[in-house]
Amino acid sequence: MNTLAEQFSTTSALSKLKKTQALLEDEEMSDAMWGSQAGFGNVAQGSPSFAVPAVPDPSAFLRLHTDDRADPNCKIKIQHGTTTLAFRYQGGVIVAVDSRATAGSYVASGTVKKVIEINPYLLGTMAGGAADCQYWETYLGMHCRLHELRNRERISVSAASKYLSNLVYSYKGMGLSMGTMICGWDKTGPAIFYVDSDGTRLKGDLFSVGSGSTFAYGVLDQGYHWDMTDEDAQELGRRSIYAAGHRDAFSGNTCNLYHVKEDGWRFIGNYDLSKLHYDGPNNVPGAGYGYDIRIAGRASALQPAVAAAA
Amino acid sequence: MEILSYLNACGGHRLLTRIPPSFDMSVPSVHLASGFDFSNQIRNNFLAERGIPLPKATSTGTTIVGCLFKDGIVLGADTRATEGDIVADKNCEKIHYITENIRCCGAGTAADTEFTTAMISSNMELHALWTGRKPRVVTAMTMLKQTLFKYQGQIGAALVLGGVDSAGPHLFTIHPHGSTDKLPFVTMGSGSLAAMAVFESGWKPNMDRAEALQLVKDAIFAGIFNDLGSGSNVDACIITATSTEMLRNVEMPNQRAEKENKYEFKRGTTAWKKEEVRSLITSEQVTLIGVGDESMDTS
Amino acid sequence: MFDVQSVAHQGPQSRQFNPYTENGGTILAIAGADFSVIAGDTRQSEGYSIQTRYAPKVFQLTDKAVLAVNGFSADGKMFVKKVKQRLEWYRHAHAKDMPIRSIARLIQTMLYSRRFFPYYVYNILGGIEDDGTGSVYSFDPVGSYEREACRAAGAAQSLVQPFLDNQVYYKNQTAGQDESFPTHLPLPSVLKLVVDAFTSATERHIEVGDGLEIYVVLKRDSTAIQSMEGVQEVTTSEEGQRVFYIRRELKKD
Amino acid sequence: MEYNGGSVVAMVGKDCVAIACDLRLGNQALGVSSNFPKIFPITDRIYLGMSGLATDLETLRERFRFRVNMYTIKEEREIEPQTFAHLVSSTLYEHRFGPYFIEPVIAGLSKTPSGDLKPFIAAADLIGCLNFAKDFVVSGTASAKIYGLAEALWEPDLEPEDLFETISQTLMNAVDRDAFSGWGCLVHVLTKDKVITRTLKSRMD
Amino acid sequence: MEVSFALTGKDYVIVAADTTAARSIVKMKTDQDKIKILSPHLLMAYSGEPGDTLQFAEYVERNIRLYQIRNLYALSPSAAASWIRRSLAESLRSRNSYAVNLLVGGFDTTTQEPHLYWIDYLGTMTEIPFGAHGYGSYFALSLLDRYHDPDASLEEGLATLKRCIDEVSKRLVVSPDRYKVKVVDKDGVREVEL
Amino acid sequence: MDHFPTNWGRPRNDLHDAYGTYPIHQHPQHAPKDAFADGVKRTQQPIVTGTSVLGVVYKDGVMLAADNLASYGSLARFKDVQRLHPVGNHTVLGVSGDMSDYQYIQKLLEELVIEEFTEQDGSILGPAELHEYLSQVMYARRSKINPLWNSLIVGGVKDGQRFLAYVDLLGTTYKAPTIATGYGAYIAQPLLRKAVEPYTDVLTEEQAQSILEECMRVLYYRDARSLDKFQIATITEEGIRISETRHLASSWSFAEGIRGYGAQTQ
Repeated sequence: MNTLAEQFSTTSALSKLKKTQALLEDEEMSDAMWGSQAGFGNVAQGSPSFAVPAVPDPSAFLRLHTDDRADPNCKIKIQHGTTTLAFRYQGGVIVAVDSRATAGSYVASGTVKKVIEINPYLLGTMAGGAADCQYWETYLGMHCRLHELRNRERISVSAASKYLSNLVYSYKGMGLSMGTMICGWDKTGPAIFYVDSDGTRLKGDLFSVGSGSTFAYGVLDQGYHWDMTDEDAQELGRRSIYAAGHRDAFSGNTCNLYHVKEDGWRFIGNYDLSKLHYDGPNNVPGAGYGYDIRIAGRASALQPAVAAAA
Repeated sequence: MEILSYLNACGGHRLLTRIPPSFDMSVPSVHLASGFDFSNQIRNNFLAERGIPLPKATSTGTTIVGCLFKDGIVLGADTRATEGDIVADKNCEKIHYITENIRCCGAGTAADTEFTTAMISSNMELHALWTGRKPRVVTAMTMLKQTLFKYQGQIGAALVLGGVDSAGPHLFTIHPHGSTDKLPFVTMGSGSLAAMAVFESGWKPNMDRAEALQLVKDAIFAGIFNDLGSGSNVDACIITATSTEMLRNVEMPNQRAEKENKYEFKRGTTAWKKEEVRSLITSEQVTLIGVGDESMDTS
Repeated sequence: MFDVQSVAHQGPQSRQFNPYTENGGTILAIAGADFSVIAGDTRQSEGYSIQTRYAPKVFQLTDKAVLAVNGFSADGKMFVKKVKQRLEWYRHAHAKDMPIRSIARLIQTMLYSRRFFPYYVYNILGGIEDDGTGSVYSFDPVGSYEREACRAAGAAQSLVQPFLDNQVYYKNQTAGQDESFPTHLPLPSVLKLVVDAFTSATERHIEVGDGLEIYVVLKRDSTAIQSMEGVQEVTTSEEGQRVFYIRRELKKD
Repeated sequence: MEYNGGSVVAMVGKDCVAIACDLRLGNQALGVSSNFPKIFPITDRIYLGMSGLATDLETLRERFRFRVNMYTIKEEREIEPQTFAHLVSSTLYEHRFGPYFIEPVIAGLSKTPSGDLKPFIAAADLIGCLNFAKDFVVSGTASAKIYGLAEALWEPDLEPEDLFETISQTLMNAVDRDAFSGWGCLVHVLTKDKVITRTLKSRMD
Repeated sequence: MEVSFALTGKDYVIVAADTTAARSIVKMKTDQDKIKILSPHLLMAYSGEPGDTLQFAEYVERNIRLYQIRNLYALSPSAAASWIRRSLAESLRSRNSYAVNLLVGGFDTTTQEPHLYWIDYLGTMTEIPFGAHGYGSYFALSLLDRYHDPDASLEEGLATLKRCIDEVSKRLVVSPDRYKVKVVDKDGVREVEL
Repeated sequence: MDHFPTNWGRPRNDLHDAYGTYPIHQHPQHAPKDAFADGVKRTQQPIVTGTSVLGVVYKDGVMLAADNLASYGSLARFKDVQRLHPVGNHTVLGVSGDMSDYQYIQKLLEELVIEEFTEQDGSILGPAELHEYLSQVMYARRSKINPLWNSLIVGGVKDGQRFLAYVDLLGTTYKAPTIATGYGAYIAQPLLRKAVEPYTDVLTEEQAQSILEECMRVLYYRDARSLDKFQIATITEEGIRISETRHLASSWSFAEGIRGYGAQTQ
């Protein structure tokens, strides 16, 4: 891994930029396009490099053309928006995410898979630029596998997240947008690491990331205990994603729920938030999470009889 | 509000609408200073600072044209109104009534063309009543250019004005800033170049009615099929010394093709939570008092 | 005059050469049980001008994969060319066509390699998977992708996509008692939906029109396409996937 | 328009009209209230829907109520949909240079000289450019989506119950693709003798 | 960072607001009362641009009092909220607008119903069962969706409020440490200690 | 990256720090400025320009037309410039836009043709190949943010195939039976579409010529950067003919009856 460390020791975006600009001349064979190149390329080339526009300030260029928040008329709309959460408890790790991707105000997709299955013991979540997360976490998966082949043991969650963090940090300031939780089970037990494109990497018990994260926190914090049962933990994850999907315009559609245990992760299910609202996870009409469903028949008026009297 | 008081001082330039005159009485004077109301402007600037930009108004991308012929003039227009890339109205009317012998085609901000021409139409009527004469095209032209000049291009109306009066046929274009032009054939709007090309190659003096109408149709077609801001149907208006013919949808080359499916949903497809029915029939139940025993029981 | 937002952007960038433009048009793809339909209109425009009434947006990559591209046409054409080149290499190395799910991943990495100078293209890939099912993959300009059953992209995506949600996925429809909605529509119904989606989009979106090109990729033993008029067969591969081509006129205004 | 979100659509049927809106009041991405109807009865046979900035919606609602009441008092008759549409249009155009951020949609049944009731719909942009369509009118953040759906789904001469299905399906599927509209839908169907109002069971995310 | 919450329950409305008066990065005061009692059954929590808040609250207070003096009865909560909204919307059209966010809670003595109105600085108004202003709303609203009960007793209501306050102090970067809580019900307005 | 809930994931504009994430009173002066960035000058705008070029497909081949003017801003600077450039024996290139970039393209093509000639491999560059080459050049230059500021029309006939296509500074390409660049796209294209599009297989050379001449006349009437001197290039199976400069007859007599621009009558 020494060569790796060396590769990612340069942190300046500017030096990166110069390197990539030099490569632009030959972007025909940009090694960001990994995969079988039929003898024309190789997987293990180290960090990929990217074409960068020949302008004085490439990140401003990128912002000008792709930031639909600053300019709703920008043409290249990169998909955004999300609520993801993960927490550790006595029974492992629960990972729950929504499935909406928005481009501007348009709901570009309601079926996004925001949990990236890196390998049978590692999950990555996806918030921010969808492509950034998909690409880098797939890339991480490749390198986790290489690690296994080199070292004859599974990569630790900590190492995997550090690797990802180093990767994206080397592009800091160039417009990547990624907030992910690397969740898994290794020798030390269950672990969650939060990694984002600013280069932050945090170890913790409970994180929520994305535009709806605050809403998820609201429900999650109130229901969270270390000693929860598996059912309660799964319910909490679902319910928190529902809460965020409900309040946040950029989150919603369905909830994907994963449970990580010692023997790896397990997909629990995909829940339509609309169903959760009206019928709850067990499909019982009237047992939904929705506020109006939950309080049906209750009112704050002192005398509901007033109406009847009038 | 200096602008407002300026407007008030100008008097007489109040924008009238097509609402019947009786409507005006329904509004107490405190509420309707004449002219535009600028009271939201400060707020909107404030909103813009907070990142809430002004939404887009409907504009008519538009091809509008007019040309002179032997006996008078022909005006033409397409019928598409757009809001950005979206067609807001597929068959709108862009040839506006000014007087019986004068019509005006409008391009630009749709509301502006609508209200400006309506106001001038009204003022022309008043003018005709006041002078007791048949209104003249130059009068309308002068009124329009003065109005538009006063607003310094803020009113986004680009107009083609045409008519026949005692001095013969007249054709003008009026630009949003208030400049005017007098030519034997004119075009305006986003399709103006396409339409102008047709005129430049096809127009000749002293055409007869059929030739002129065909030329105008061709000019509008050039706009409809080559300019994305213009589309749908062709409206035309032929004004001569003796008659005014409004040919609404004289050509309809863009009829929607039959749909492959009929999309009718089975009743009950949509799930709903709550229903209220408000009956508009006043039902009266007459209860005769002191006649039958039954009515006594219920009371 | 109304565009307050643009004021904020008059930085030094805005004076510079803008390497992008928008060429209009719309594409869509629907996957069925054993087929996939990929369609696009043929108008290429810039601003309010129609550049040409016939510029294909849908390209056949292999005997079982068809790619539709939309956005900035120069980027799109270049991108298709590069994808075809990579597929050609693959064919030389492996003596077979790349499977469609691999093409999808290939497209992702190719798009992402331009993360900082994106291709302004929205891609939809349709075809037949190795297991014989129809599939549709949709991409954003920098390469995020997913497999779906139907997807519209381009200028009129927001007009077409909700219609497909309603008619393909039966969203917001409740089935009557002892009824259920089919999970996969038959090919003739899909083709009708595609045509209606485009004629409707043509009515309301100024950049959509002129012509409609539909490619149908069909599993070998499927008989779905029989008795369709105006259908032209393009290829029959050794494995037997068949590709058909249908062309319709759209309004030209 | 996207600050508070919201969308309205109106459609013509056979001797009936329908008008529907979503129920979301947002503060950009944050949903504030899921019970914020944007359609108000003006008379028994005119319903006005407005989408746009919620504060202007309230202000204009008060304003129109005032003006319509004054009209009714002075004229001693109910305002007709056509007239009301022009009232809306001119009120908005008065504010040409400082507009209300509102796009109104009007649905009603107007009286013909013979005493019959004829469906009437109209929409205006924020400075009052009227659009009298024969089929449907839309406004709001999901307008493009509604246009697409309505253009495909709308059929002429629908009976009230069928019109209800069509307008409901149109609105629900459109707002599901719009981040700033949704959170419940409300539909009014106006017929000769009654007004049917239904709250739809729609997605709440 | 200012935070205010309000929720309705069985026959009451609880309104809570933080007590911090801050100027830039400095806390000037930590026991400021930001809830005005407008009439015997009406109260209003305000937050927003310093200066505007107090000025506007006092303006409202005086006018509602004036109404009561003139008419011998107080405005109903819905009427008061409408009037407040209108004042705010009109001020927005002047050169110096009030940038104030409000939660107006009241008990309608005629119908015996509690009402809560959410009003923002643009003059947007909506009636809601619970609401919040400030960054706290990003955390509290989902929590209230989950735990709020319109039928709850006052104790239960206060417990729900406590959850909100706890959540905000747990998650919000610069969270206020003290809150003032007032309740309005059929007996009028009173302050409660949490 | 912006972490505020509603903006989550958007690139943060580091020039202002909305949430005070830097714990210092003054935010760092951002974006290390490359002092030499301004020193690198490229053609960021066209200087000496040519206006519209028109192209049509007709029965026997392809015909292109362009006037002889190169303008310097609003100045009619060079009045005898040929903007139709033959390449090999099958292709003519019509160029509008920056004239210096045009000369650079001429140089490129000359090298290309010589190279091809020296190969002597029996294959000859046709219009389709040239168009492909030019679109690659244009696209590559736009990708370097250093475009060749031109719109090009490539027309030609080879092996019985008529070819007419367009490429511009962004690398945008398309084929069509009629193509016009510059103002021609707005003014001449509608006329060409109507007169040519349905009749590409029946139009004779004379007809095509008269259509182009009519369009050039309309352009001369309406395009302020145009000239009444123009050339026509005819490409058929036989080869290329580029005409001598022709003069457009124009008539302005309709103006005689007009007085003023408004109410004037005298």
